[in-house]
Amino acid sequence: MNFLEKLLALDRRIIFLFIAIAVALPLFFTVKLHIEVTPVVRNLHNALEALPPGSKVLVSLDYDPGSMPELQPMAESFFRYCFMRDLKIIIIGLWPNGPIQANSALEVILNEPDIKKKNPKYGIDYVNLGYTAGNEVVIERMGSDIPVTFPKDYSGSKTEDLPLMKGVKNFNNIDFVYNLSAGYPGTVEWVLFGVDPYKIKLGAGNTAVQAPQIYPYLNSGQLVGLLGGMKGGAEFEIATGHPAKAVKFMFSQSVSHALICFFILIGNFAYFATRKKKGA
Amino acid sequence: MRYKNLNRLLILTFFFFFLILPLGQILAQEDTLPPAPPTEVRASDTQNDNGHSITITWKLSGDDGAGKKDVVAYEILRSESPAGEFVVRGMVPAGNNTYQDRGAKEKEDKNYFHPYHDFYYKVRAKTLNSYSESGVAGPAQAYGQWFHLGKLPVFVGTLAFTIMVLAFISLARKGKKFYVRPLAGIDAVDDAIGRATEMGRPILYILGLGSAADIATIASFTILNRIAKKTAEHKTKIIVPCNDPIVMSVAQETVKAGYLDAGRPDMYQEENIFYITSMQFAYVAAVNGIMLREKTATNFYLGKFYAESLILAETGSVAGSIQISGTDEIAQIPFFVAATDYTLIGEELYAASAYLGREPLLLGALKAQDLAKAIVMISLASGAVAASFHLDFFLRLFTVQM
Amino acid sequence: MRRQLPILIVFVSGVFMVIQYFIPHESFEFIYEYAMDWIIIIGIFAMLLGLWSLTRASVSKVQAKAPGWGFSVMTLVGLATMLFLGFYKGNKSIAEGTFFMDLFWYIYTPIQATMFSLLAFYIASAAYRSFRVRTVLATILLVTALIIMLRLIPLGPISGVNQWLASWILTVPNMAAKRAIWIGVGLGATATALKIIFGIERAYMGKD
Amino acid sequence: METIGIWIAALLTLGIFSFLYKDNPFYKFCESLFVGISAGYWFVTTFWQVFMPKLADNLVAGRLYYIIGGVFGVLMLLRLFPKIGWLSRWSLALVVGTTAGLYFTRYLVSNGMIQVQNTIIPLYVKGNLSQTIGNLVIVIGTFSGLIYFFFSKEHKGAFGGLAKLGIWFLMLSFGASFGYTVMSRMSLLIGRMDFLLGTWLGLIR
Repeated sequence: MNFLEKLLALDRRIIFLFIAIAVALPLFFTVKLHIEVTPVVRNLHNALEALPPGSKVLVSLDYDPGSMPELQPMAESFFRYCFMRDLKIIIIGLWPNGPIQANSALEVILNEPDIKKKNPKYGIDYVNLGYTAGNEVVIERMGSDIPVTFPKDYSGSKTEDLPLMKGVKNFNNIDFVYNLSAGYPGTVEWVLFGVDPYKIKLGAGNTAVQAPQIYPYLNSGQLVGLLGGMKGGAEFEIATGHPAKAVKFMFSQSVSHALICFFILIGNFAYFATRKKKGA
Repeated sequence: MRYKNLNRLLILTFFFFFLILPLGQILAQEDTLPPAPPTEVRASDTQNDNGHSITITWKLSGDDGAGKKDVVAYEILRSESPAGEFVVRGMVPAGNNTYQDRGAKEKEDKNYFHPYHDFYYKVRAKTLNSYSESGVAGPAQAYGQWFHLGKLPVFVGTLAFTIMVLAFISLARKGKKFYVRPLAGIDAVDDAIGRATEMGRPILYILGLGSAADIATIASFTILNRIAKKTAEHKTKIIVPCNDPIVMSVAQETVKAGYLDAGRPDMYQEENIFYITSMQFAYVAAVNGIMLREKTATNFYLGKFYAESLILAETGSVAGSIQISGTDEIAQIPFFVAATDYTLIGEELYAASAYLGREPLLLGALKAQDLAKAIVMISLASGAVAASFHLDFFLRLFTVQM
Repeated sequence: MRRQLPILIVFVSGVFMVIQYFIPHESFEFIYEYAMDWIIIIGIFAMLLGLWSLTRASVSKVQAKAPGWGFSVMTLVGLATMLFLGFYKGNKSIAEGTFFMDLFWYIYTPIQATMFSLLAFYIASAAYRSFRVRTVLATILLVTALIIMLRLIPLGPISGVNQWLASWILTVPNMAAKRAIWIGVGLGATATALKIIFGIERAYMGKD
Repeated sequence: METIGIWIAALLTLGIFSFLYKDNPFYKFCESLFVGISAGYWFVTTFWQVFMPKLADNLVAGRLYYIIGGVFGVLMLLRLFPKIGWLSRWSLALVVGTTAGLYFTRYLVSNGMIQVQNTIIPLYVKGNLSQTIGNLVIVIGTFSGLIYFFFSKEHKGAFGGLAKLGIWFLMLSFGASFGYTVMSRMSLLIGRMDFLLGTWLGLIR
């Protein structure tokens, strides 16, 4: 068996090894990768920039640990942005794990030096109202009464007693809704049961697999903007001027994508070369 | 010096109280003036609903969308008598002229909406710091409908399709022979079973992650039944690890029936059709192990598949198995196409049961599908042409209002 | 009784579900909601069948000292531990911070995430193995996959064109093909559902 | 607890990765533990989160209709006794019949009518060349794709040509989905690598 034939029947473990290296090695470097901010992300950022400080932003985290690599950086960058802009954060989850994901993102963000200087306070600058069962029905009920839908916050205090929740009755008192979604219930439900009946302003971050199904809502204007997968997350970090995890991870993405393309090309090269030989 | 300053202060105070303040108030009064009220308020039962909602419509206030007295929102108020106390039921942003006053259908719910009961409504146009109210509309009653008119196209479609299926099936019963074109994945099934027999190795059949009620899983049961019959004839072992207890129960029945059809009920071994766990990746981890340890010669993946499709297909290819796959889960078809030997794409999975059994009744239903497809294609093509000339007849045929 | 009654139940419940779709009235809504809950309840009872099957298979492997029986012991230990921890303190057993949840976070979640991440390796090896310009179809598959993947790699001046092409492929021809599959699946699934309701497709019922 | 937890998680992660080299006892250990834990977790959570609220709570509240569900559930369990096992078919029939009826309209509407509705688009958009081309491609692609799924006629002649065009469209779509999914799969691996190299070993931050 000559080299080309070996290449053609390459042991997949060699490919596995290269993939592992291509993903792991870039994590050690910080490279200024050129990432262009696409219009859908730009639109989301612009809509957020238009909110005056003190605006109340509802964040619904609808995912579980399975989608953490894609959505956790989006949660972190969004919280960072809100704290820097003095936007008030109200966290909920339509998935049982959502509020837990929020807490671990907050833990990271609240320890960043810039945010520490701002010193955001629980109950005044941000609240976590926890999870309520009921999927899209929860959204519907929030349209009429948020404190009734979420009577207690994550740690068990009464929602009405939280200073931030003073005067927050329903969606009319919410200036923006941001949804991180990995499936059902998620962005589709927020559009159908939140945007359509209550005219809320909605921006979303989705897993890459999920994102194409959400695009129609962007074109129709029901959705302000969308972060699609890790790349969307990275674009948002660039747009807000604070490159973080997603941008860093994008280097791994680029290298591993390039590696796969390279493998496909040499595979085809070997295929052609051996075929020619056989023909001769 | 001090007096001078005092003087200035007095003059300023004078100006403030007697000039600026009144002027400000005059200017501000523009804002506190009430806007023009909404007119032509109507309340009536919401159509096509369960009977716990009333729809209110109105003509927008003259100050909606322009001027200093700009309306920001409309509040909808309800009362049980025209002169009684009106309670706010909801609010919509300016520019909207309808509202559905909805409530729960459960009597014990505190938001219960009483059907067959007179209600009166008012609409209030609100500016930032003032409002004006419309006249009273009503009485209106909420009641449920017995047919959803918006779903009429679906109803017609349901009837038409059911008639087509039944008609073709009765033609098949009468003995009419139907032609169906060959399908590569189906032709491969026999070879794949034969290969396992030659090698003396088992066949692995995966029904996917669907529940026993998923249509794709049910289609897969029928295929499993045919394949089980063939394996019984060939005396080849078939392993069916399941991810749902009900699916496991049904799979046991199905395989048993296949062995019965082949006349070999004695060879049926229930312990080869077993349950592992319902959690996606734990199930996959175990199936991976089975493939490598049992050295299965042929793997079938037919049913509902999610992200695990590629893990299964690649592990199977490491083990050197022949693999035949099929799913209606659109996102997973590409991975099956890339990593398995034959793939039944979408509808082909449903057709497969008819192909394998060659049962006339099932083939009849397949013909009905084709007829429906032809109708869809014709409507699609003519609809697109018509739409180019701004005619929406065909579009309306397919438009469903929820 | 053994064969006819189940077929009748399928027919009645199937026809009811089709009809209720067209009837908004609350009386049908109530029955619909009950029926959906019954289905869920049946599923929960069936879980015991699953646990029984898993336990029986593992125990018989251990008893027979079949190859790898030690691993079946691990399965049984894992199962028993979770069942014990999940019930011994009543409904507080699965609150955040319990040992039950610790096992979920430190054993279940990492294994799950790692199994899922194997896809990164497999997607690469599948691409290498099957994306060859053998046939026209394989070539189309390969070229589009390459175009889409290249959008994540900075290519200088080509990047702009490639971005545009990638998004055009995703939104236009890709959409067209998906619609064809969707419509086909729709017809196939509705026809199968009809065959089930009318008792023509009944392999799933088994035989006596 | 957290440190021990992270170590256990890291070792299990490596155990699963070892399968990529070949099947081995370390993987088998992780696999069998995973199966046991997951089956237990699933049973316990379903019991507390679904069974109690759906059946027990409703019965306690006096909603006796739920007894019917319970009875069908018990019938399902009779499978364990071969002599009366056939009674479980009643429950099965209820499950299959109900969902078949449910899926019938669901597939007809969302897979059939809505998709057709979305595809009935003008073939010519005045003054907008790119949309005209786009619409044309969508209609032709959907149409020829459906030809491919036609079972009654052999793919020959002009019909075969259209079917071939249809399968080209399908392949293009598969290639696109494949390429598109690479990013999210890589994200998953990045997540695990970040855990191993960062959270566990502390090599990157």
